Amino acid sequence: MHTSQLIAEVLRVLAAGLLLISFAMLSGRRTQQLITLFAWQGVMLFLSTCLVAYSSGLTEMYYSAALTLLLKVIALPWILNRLIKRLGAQWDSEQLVNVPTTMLAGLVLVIFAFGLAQPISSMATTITRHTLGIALAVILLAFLMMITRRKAVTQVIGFLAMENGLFLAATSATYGMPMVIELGIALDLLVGVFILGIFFFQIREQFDSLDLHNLESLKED
Amino acid sequence: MRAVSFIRQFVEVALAIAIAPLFTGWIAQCRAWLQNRSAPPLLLPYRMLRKLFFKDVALAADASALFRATPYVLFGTMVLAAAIIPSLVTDLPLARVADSIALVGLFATARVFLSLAAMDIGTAFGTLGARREMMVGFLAEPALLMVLFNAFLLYGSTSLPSLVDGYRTHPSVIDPSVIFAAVAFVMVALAENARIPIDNPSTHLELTMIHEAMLLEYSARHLALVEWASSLKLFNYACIGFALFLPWGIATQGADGAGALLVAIAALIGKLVIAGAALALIESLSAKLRIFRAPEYLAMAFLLAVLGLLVHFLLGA
Amino acid sequence: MEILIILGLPLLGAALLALFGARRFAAELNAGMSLATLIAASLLVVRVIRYGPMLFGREQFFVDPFNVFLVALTAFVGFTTALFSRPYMRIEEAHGRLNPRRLRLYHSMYQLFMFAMLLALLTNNMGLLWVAMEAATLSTVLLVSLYRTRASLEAAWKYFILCGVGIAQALFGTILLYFAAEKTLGREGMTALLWTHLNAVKGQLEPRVLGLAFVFLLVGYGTKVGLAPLHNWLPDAHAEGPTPVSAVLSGLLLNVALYAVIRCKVLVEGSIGHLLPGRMLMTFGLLSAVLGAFFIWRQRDIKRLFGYSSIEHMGIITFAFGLGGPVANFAALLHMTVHSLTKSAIFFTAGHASQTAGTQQMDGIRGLVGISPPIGWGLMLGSLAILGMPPFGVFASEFLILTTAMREHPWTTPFLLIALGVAFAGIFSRVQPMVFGESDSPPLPHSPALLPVFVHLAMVLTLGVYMPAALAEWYRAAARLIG
Amino acid sequence: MLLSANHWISGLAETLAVNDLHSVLLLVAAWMVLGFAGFLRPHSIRFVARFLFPAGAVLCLGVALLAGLFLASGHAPQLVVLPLGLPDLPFHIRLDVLSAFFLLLLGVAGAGISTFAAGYFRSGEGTAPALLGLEYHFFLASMAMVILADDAYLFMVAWETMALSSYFLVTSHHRIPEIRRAGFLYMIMAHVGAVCILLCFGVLQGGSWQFTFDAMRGAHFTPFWATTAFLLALLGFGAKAGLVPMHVWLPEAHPAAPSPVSAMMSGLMLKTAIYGMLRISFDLLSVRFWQWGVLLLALGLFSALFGAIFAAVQTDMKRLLAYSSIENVGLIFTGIGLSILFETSNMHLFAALAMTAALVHSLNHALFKSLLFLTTGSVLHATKQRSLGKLGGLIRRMPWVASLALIGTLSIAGLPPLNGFVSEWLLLQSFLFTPQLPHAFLNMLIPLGAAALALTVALSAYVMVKFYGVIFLGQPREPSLVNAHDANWLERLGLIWLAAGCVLIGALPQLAIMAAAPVTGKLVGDTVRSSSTFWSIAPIAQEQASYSGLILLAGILSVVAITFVCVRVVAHGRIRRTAAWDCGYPWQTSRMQDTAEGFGQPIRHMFGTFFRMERSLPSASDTAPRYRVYIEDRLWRAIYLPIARGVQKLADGIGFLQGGRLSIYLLYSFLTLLGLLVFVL
Repeated sequence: MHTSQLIAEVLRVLAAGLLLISFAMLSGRRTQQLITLFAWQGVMLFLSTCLVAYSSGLTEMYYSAALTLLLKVIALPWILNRLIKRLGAQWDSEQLVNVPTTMLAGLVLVIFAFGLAQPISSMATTITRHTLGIALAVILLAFLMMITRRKAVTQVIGFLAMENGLFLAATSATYGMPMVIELGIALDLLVGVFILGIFFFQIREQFDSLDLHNLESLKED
Repeated sequence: MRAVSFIRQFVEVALAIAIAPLFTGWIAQCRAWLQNRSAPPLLLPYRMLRKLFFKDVALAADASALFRATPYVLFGTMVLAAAIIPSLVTDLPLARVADSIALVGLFATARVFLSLAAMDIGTAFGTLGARREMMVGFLAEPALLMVLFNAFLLYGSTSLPSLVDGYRTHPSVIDPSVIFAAVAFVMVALAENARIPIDNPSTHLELTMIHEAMLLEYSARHLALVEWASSLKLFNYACIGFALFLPWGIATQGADGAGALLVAIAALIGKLVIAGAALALIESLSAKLRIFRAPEYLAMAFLLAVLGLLVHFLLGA
Repeated sequence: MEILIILGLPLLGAALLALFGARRFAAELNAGMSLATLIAASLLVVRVIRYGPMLFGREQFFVDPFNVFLVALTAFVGFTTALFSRPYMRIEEAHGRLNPRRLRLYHSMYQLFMFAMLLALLTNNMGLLWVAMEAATLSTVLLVSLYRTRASLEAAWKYFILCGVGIAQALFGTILLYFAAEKTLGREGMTALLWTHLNAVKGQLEPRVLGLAFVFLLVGYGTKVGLAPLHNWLPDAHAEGPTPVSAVLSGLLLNVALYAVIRCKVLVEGSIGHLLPGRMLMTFGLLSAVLGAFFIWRQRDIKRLFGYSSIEHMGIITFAFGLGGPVANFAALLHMTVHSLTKSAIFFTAGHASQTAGTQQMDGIRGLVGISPPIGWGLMLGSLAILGMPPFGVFASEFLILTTAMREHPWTTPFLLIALGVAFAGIFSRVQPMVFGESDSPPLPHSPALLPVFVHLAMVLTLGVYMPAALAEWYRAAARLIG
Repeated sequence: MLLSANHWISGLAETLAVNDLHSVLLLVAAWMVLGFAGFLRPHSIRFVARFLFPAGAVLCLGVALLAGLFLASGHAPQLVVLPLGLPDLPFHIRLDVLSAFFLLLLGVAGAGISTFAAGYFRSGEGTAPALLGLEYHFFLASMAMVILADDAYLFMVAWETMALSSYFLVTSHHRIPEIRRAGFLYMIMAHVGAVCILLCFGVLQGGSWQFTFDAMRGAHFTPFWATTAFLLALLGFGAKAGLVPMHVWLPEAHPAAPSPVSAMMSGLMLKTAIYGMLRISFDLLSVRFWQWGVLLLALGLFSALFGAIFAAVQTDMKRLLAYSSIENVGLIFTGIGLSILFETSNMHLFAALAMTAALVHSLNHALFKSLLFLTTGSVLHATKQRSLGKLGGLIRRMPWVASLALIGTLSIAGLPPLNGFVSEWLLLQSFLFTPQLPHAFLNMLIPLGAAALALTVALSAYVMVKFYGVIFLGQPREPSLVNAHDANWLERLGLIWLAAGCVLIGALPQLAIMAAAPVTGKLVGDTVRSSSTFWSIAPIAQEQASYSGLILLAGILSVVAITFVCVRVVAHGRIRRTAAWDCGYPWQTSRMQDTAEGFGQPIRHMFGTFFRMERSLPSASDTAPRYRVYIEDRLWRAIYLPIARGVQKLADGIGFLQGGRLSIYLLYSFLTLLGLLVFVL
């Protein structure tokens, strides 16, 4: 009733914030800044998950909220920060392919995502249904970001942002996946980041830079 | 098949063998007259053969068996051909053995053997002649086949006796295609028998000759047989021409008795006399072609024959 | 019970090898664990033959005709590859391209990879399937970059990013699936993600959502299948990783990914009808086959060459599944089997060939029959088999696929004809000079033990002229299952 | 008399042939066993060649005997189903008259070839003896299985096994790059052709899993699909038979192989393609259209002329024979085309005549082409020379081979009274009846066809005179030729067997016609009347056309004998051996003889449009003047190079798709995703 409507409003605001942050990442220049934005996305996710848990009264949602807090707000940003400090990569900015066009593309994507999600979310029973479109938009934006970035680290951040979008979808559309799956996903994510860490160092020692244009030797010529 | 028909068969073959050189002699005489030279005696070819038969053979050192066998094969094929062609009678037992296509095949066999023999010694002129002979052959043979095909379309058979019978029984209409066929046939006959304008039987200018070039290494009885065979060949062609285009006088099926045979012989001789004169005339009037022009000449003959076929379809039944 | 053993053994192996992977006996241990897994798998197979399909562990795991033969195949190829890798990796170590630490990593990751794939095959839970696929990716990433050369790092990086992104799409698809399913199945006990349950109610699932889900799942798992144009990681990873890894990637991972796609296809078809998913698969298949063939034409590196040939064949299989119907599905399953057997065998011989020649560049490999007849003939026969020359089994499946295509979608046959012809020309023109002709290097004193190669080829040959009734029965049942 | 003989044979067949098919299968299996037996002593040429190959020859004889008896006995088709193959599609094997005829062909020619091969293979040549034996006998067995197969799968398996084994045989001297190239070209064409045949079966199948030929016979097709199937079959089998323009591999592969293998490929393997064509267009397809006949006729005649012309300008003896194979295949296809024409306009007797011509010519070609290829093998071993420019005069060094080659030469040149003439005679006869076709337009055209046929036949005589004359006659063009040795006894035996076949069919063509009669009866529903007398044939009617090889032969021989005797009686036999006269020209050398190029000159002159020619003429100031001419097939540049270039271009073109940039790859995935989403939206 009243409270639920309020919660729905807040959730929508949070989702909008998430989307906003994705745009910010899309236009963000410095790695450090991107990591911070990623952490903020985590925060948004954490809050929205809590709200969903409260409104739906599902206890396991609290767990996944906690998981989010641990993983996406604290652990991953911390790891990434340590990484880029160790690699001395925190300040290297990169030239995006022409920010305005990227933004325009992002805008189109958002509209597309909403159009796609509209019929589906209309049939959802949860109070959070309208966020599905936003989740899809976040995913696509993250994808776009990965395409436009040239640094290994930033690509990884885009990858993680995509995970965020997925998580939002999971919570918003369907009050979260079963716990086992959540855990599995989280584990995979963690391992993935560790492997990435290993990679960064290997790449670093081989190419002494994280620029991806070093990684363009394997091709059909 | 009765004994009498075998007798006639024998008579025909014997006659062919006998008068073939005479025909050659006659042509030579006509040519001499037309070119107002003093003519050689009519029986010169016989004397020639006799002389050759009693000479010693001078055989190239490494001539192979093929070389020595060839004259006999030539003579054999030509005699057999003479046995198949209805020059006097159509009721020939041997005519069932080979129809006109097989006849063309027989001529081809003779040609191939002669060419191989010419290549056997490995002299420059021999191989040259062999090549030219085969070249003339592979253009003349299809033309001849087309002529026969034409005749088949008219009378529905490839065996010459039935052709003659068919012609005699049919009301003798002149199908327009026959004219084309006849011209083509004459051209082929000239080419195949080494006459002007393709070849000159009486030349020995090596670079231009075809037939003679192949015989260079032959001597004595071998040469005699080859010469005899070639005059038989000429005779055979003449008889094919008669059977196809002017079969009057030939004793047909059922027309038995010595009378018909005598008539046939008389008719044959008459036709030969005329044909010989005509041939001599043609040879005297036309000049020999360069060897490179020969394909065009033969292609012309070939086209005429095919044209005859088409004409038959366009105008004829 | 078998399930626990089958899944436990590789896990145990991974743990043990993580400890002892650097010892002398590590390779034997690796092979031993694989053998044990194979035995367990065959026990399971026997049991399935006897009692038919079954569910385990609170329905989280299940065995049906579709996955049981893939389990057997995976265990078998895993074992033979372990056998092959024993001498091969020794030689690599002797050549100084690897050190014991890397070997430890290799061995434990190998077992982990086997575990992930068996899990993906055996689980009944679409979410778990996703987790397993991701795990398979993560475990192979480090294997691809085992040599730590620039090229191998680059390949591994691309592999990781592309497949990671892809798999993320797959996750979104899974979520959508769950989203659609929970309305009919409810949230209790995770039944909403169990394939068997979904399969039971697929008729009632929301078509729109499933259509959307299928797109994401197809793009996600399709990336791992190597469907063009999502295939770009595949040739690099195959060329730069160690040969045993290339063998299992081509022989097993692609199959498992395709298996995931097909599982999803079954559900989606049930909800939105045959047309849409079938057409999508056919289009992807044709595109991959043709593109793969033309890429084959331009290769110089032997392992890259056969990597592209894997793309081509995966395309053909996908196309066949897209055709649908008993014959085409049968052919596709058969093709999956023979392709993984043949392709792994080829990679074994290719590995030895490039080891003896000291290069992976095909211009550097000449006259193998002269150098070592087993390698030469192995490569020649393997290539002929993969090119669809009878009496090898690949021909059997291509025969069925082509004839069915001609009957049902004649317009596709020109593309198939082009793909097969170009691929044939491309591969054969490369293999012939490698096998035949003069070689400047002297004959090997003793040729390497190529038992796995010839065992594989013998099996493929047998499948071409005679198929055991039980196997045929599985194929048929699986084909029915897929519809 | 003939009929009584026929009765006697059929009676024998009744008693002997309980079930021919089982025995045939046993023999085929025995071939495979022989193939593997070689590995008992892998490196002993004496064991493999001198023991296994003759055994294989005996098996060939057995196959021929059984097939012949089956044809004579007029049994109903026999069927066997082996528990092999695909689960729902076990191997179906069927022996009917068509298969029997081609088995007969296979056995008869195969026996000769295997006997020759036993003497031919030397140690230390090409692949190891055991491997050679394996490939050789599998080649034989697979050809037999192609002929016996009764379902699409077994057919394709046997077909490709045939291609594979022959490929390995062709490349047995794989260290020579040209041979590898030839093998590659052969393999490509074979594979593409096979895929076409496969697709043809895909059209023909009676339903899902209905791949047995019986199911196909039952199925019905719209004209469009029937024509599609026919065209696919034509592509596939034409590629194997070397029909222009799918012929390019043939003149490369046949010469590259060891001579017995060339003989098998030209003599036998091409015939399996003919068999396939007949099987599909007359047996499996229930409907035919006259346009097919016209197509086959046109292609066949063109191939025949093309082959003859190219054979005439070759300077390599085996390439020459390969092109002549193209010519003969063209003639056979001409016969099939005519037969379809007649059959579709309900003139079954003439259809039977045309098909008889095609079948008999297949048999003849198997005999004389194998014979000639084998003789080239002996020449090759004796002289190590394949180029006509380096041979000559061998009739004095190798009389056996020369005299047997002469028989082959005369037969292939289509000269009476040998067998080549018979089939060409039949073909011409069937051409003679085309005017009775109901299509006025065709009536105009087909005489041109007949003309082309006549030209081809005559041209083949030219070719063969060149072949025989340059190799065996004249003076040796290389000093090394003087110590050329004749074939050994096994080789002679094989050659004699084949030559005897040529003479026999030439003298008694009705034997071959009798063998073909049941086939035509089954395929076009009528049979050629073999005439009342046993010594002559009159396929349509006595007064229309008749031919008797026997009497012709006897006649020629007797007249020759009589003449000889007369000449000896009348004259004398004195002979004086001297130097060749040659118009008294003194210094003759062997270089003055006409060369192979010289023989090609008139053809190059007349048919210049067919070739791409590159000539290097000596200039007046050349110290070592030399005349070179290089002939190339226009079709190669017109069709095949463009295809190859196109594929290359495309392959180069798509390279950019994989430029190595990860972002681009991601973009691909992204766009794919969006595209599909739009698609489902």
